[in-house]
Amino acid sequence: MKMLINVPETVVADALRGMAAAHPELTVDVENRVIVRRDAPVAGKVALISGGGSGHEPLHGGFVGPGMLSAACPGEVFTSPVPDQMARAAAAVNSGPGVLFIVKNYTGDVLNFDMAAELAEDEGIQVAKVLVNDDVAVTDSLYTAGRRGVGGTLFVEKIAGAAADEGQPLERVEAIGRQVNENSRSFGVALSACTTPAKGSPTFDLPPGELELGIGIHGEPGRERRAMMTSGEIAEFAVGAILDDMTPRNPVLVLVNGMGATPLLELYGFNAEVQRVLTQRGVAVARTLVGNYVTSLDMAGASVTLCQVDEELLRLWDAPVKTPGLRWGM
Amino acid sequence: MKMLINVPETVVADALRGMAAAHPELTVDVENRVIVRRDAPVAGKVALISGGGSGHEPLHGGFVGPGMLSAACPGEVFTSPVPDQMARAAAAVNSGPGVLFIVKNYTGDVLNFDMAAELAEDEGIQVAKVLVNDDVAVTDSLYTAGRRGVGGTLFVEKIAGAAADEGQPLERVEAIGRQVNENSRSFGVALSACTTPAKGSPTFDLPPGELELGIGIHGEPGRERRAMMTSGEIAEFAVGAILDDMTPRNPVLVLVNGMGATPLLELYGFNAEVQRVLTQRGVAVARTLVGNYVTSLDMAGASVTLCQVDEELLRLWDAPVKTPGLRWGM
Amino acid sequence: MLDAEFFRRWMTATAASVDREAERLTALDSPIGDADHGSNLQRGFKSVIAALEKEAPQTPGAVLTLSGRQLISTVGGASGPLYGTLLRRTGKALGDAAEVDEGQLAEALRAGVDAVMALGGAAPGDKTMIDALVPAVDALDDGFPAARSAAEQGALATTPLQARKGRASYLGERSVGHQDPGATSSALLIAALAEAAGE
Amino acid sequence: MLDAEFFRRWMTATAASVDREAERLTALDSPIGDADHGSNLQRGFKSVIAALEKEAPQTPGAVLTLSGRQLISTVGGASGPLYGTLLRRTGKALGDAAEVDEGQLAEALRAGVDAVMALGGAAPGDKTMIDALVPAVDALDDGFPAARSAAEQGALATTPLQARKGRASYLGERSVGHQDPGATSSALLIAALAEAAGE
Ligand SMILES: Nc1ncnc2c1ncn2[C@@H]1O[C@H](COP(=O)(O)OP(=O)(O)O)[C@@H](O)[C@H]1O
Ligand SMILES: Nc1ncnc2c1ncn2[C@@H]1O[C@H](COP(=O)(O)OP(=O)(O)O)[C@@H](O)[C@H]1O
Ligand SMILES: [Mg+2]
Ligand SMILES: [Mg+2]
Ligand SMILES: [Mg+2]
Ligand SMILES: [Mg+2]
Repeated sequence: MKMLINVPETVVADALRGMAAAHPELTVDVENRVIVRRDAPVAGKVALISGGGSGHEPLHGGFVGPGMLSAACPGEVFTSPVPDQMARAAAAVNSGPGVLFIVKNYTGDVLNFDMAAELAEDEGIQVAKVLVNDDVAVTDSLYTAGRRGVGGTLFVEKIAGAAADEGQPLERVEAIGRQVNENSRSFGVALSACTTPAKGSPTFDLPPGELELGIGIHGEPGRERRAMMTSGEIAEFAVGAILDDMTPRNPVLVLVNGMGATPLLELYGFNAEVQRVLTQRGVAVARTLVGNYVTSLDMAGASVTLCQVDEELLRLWDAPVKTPGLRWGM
Repeated sequence: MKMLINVPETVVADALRGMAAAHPELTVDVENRVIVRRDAPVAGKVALISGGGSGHEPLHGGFVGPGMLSAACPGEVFTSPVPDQMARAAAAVNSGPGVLFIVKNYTGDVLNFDMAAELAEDEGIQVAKVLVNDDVAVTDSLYTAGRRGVGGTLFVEKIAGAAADEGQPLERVEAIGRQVNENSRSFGVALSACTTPAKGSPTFDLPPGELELGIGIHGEPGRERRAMMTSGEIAEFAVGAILDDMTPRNPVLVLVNGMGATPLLELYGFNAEVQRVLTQRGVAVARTLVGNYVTSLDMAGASVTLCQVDEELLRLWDAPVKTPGLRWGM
Repeated sequence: MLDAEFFRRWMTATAASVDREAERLTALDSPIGDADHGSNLQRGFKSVIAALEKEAPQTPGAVLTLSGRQLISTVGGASGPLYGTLLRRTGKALGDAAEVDEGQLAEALRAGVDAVMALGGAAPGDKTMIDALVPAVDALDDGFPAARSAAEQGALATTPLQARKGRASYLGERSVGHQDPGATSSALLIAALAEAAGE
Repeated sequence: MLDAEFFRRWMTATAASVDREAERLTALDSPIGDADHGSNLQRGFKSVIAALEKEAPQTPGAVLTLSGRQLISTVGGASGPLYGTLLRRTGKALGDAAEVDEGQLAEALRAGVDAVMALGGAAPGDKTMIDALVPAVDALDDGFPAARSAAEQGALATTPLQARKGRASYLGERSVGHQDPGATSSALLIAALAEAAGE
């Protein structure tokens, strides 16, 4: 597989240099792999830190800025960052009221963020954590590492970020983040595997005419392989899987998310089908976001995330945000 | 090739339905294929209309909104829209001071927009036109249809849109649009072909280990095929081709644009190399935009566009814009 | 003499052969274009047939002007305005006579082809539909079958040319060695004329 | 007796075999993981070697705690904290003695493996590195070569298992039939121990 890179070893550092050049409103520490909003620490406000393997852009670095994350820590491609990164980020953004770690539920992310929390607490920084585990494709049982964190991460980062921006205290921002996670469910499909720079070939073989149902965001295969389906059938399957797991009483935020290589034209068409199914199932839609937000390198495919919102969560969703990847109201 | 679609015939209509659902701030006429900002016509202001084949999203529909386009007319995939669409759009957005057509230089686009201008003028609407032809990969001679319009379109739409938003008259908005086009140059490369829904297989064969230099945005092959190059070498080639054709005296806006399937991680890394080459060549950079803006379905690759800006153009670039695809300052 | 029914048969035969050859036209448009020519014309002629059924125009001129307007309103791309103009101008040149003879058709078609050259700026040898249309019109004096072979020859003869108009011109020398999709569909249009005449 | 030099050789031998086997480890991590295990460990052990050269720790315990800290700070993923904890806890258990015997090493390694199980929550049979490490520690009383074969057997025996921890668990039954990458790298680590002992 061809890639627009120099050598696999420098992919993350190169991207950070390019990000620094494009976004003077961010401080990008290329050496230590920490992206911080330029005006950090912001006095009196809880700071949000997230991170994870690279390859999911704009998540997380593209969500750093007023109204969302204070800092992001990118690991190697699909590899959780190391504790030193989050500890350094915490020192850079903490202004006193503490920091909230937003952690996608993967063994590596959990272990590294937990170690970072210990390091930060040693420095006297108050740390709280929200674990995101919204992927209904994974059975949450004793026999798995639990549900993965995928598209719901965007909702948690945006809504908790708005709460922090309002000056709410750490326990409250944490509680809101947890509530958003509990209210969120995702399901993803792949029409192609992706190719990591280190491996240089697709992470799995998917024959023409088949698709993977229930994929994550790390190029791992899904739960099931089936004969290719139409956009409408996929929408029924994905929304169906989510609604089997959650019965929204409130309106939902809808994220129709591209995995990276599926054109926006197709994503919008897929959204039409998702909305049709939601209407048929009697689910009211408050807001819809369509685009490539939580990606898996050059994987073709899409995921659907629904997040039930009451009035407060909707107000926080609508609140101003100013990041490279998500921007409105300012 | 697998696609996230129902049937090829309804791809554009499906996408428009999905766009309507996601963007209540737009009026989407699915039947007649016209996307209009909800508050049109805006009293006293020149209205901007663009359009072209679908498959380049977010261009043009994603650039409809305050500070940019008043309306967009999407054709079938890679097929210029029909005159009826632009005539209908003109009637919907004209508030008196006239409309500006922003037309990418392709035979089909030019012919259809020209016919639309006749129809609109028959209805008493004043029409001016800016032709975008920024692609330095095409020799502009008697022996070609002239240079293609590619990435520079975004600069023309944004900057002319800001001038219209300020209430400048039609001749002035047109002149600014032309100036932006004259100041813009682009060069694109493909690492893979794209697949149109109608054809269902890649538009050209590109063996592993080779890339196409000087591609457009319709899945057409480039001017030249070469052995695969590094991101740094590609940046040197692309920026070199642009600077062979233009010697910027003023700082430039830089657009590092993905063709659709190249991950943001790679685009940012490519941007780092583009910035390096610009620095080496003594070109000052005013602003940089990195992302998938003027795409070619699921093609892997990227293009570079430079646009020289004086103080007025830079002020207009920085002016507020509120569209699905580009948003700042409001 | 050729009546409205003849021209309707011409359009129907064109629509049918465009349907049959759509994949091939799109495939030809792939190496030197953007892979849409077949589906463009399929969409256009489908709507021509629907409009002819609905509006039932009663003269040769009316059949062709309606067909041309329909192509302009539904095809898009380069070929929509060009083929639309071809039929519309040919139709206008036929006036409102209830029947026309072959000489009048040849003259009207020449006016149509001239209008396409004026609109698109292409001359013979530029590797476009003109390379099939001009020889066809020239041969029409010798009857429909002669026009059909001339158009087919013209289309085949585009292969070694370097394109100077349309998308294929972006490729420069790389456009050499491929048959032009528009010239190929023009040959289908002329062949349908012979078919409508039962020849 | 095993001195600091022995432990340095262990780390050097591990780094070399991880380098040699990196592609294979990444390939194993592809069908049931995210295709990074080889490059993760390569990066980690490269930095371990650099740190050992730079800081030149003088006791077995110091060699391993430094190596563990280094893995934690450079690997990331699941394997970084887990292997980092393994070496760090083993090193801590060795205290600051200048030399240790094989029995002390076996005991310390067991403490390290216990810490990995506590941190990651995996038990034998969950299809993780634990499936190579636990049998290796159990066999260490019979010497390094016995530990090496036990680790290799353990790694091979992960193939028919269904994963219950880590990324592979997301696949449910589809994780069956693939050898676990972490168990495979653990077998390399134990083989390097035998190599350092010249056995
Ligand atoms: N300027 C022109 N004059 C005459 N014919 C042209 C011109 N430009 C393009 N064509 C014809 O149009 C054909 C392409 O049509 P089509 O694929 O439907 O449109 P597009 O090129 O916009 O995708 C070409 O093969 C050529 O024959
Ligand atoms: N909870 C756990 N306990 C022990 N080992 C684990 C656990 N989770 C994962 N592993 C091991 O880690 C290996 C994967 O390491 P690596 O690929 O480097 O990290 P990641 O899974 O984060 O990409 C697995 O093959 C498995 O042996
Ligand atoms: Mg990983
Ligand atoms: Mg076209
Ligand atoms: Mg075409
Ligand atoms: Mg892995």
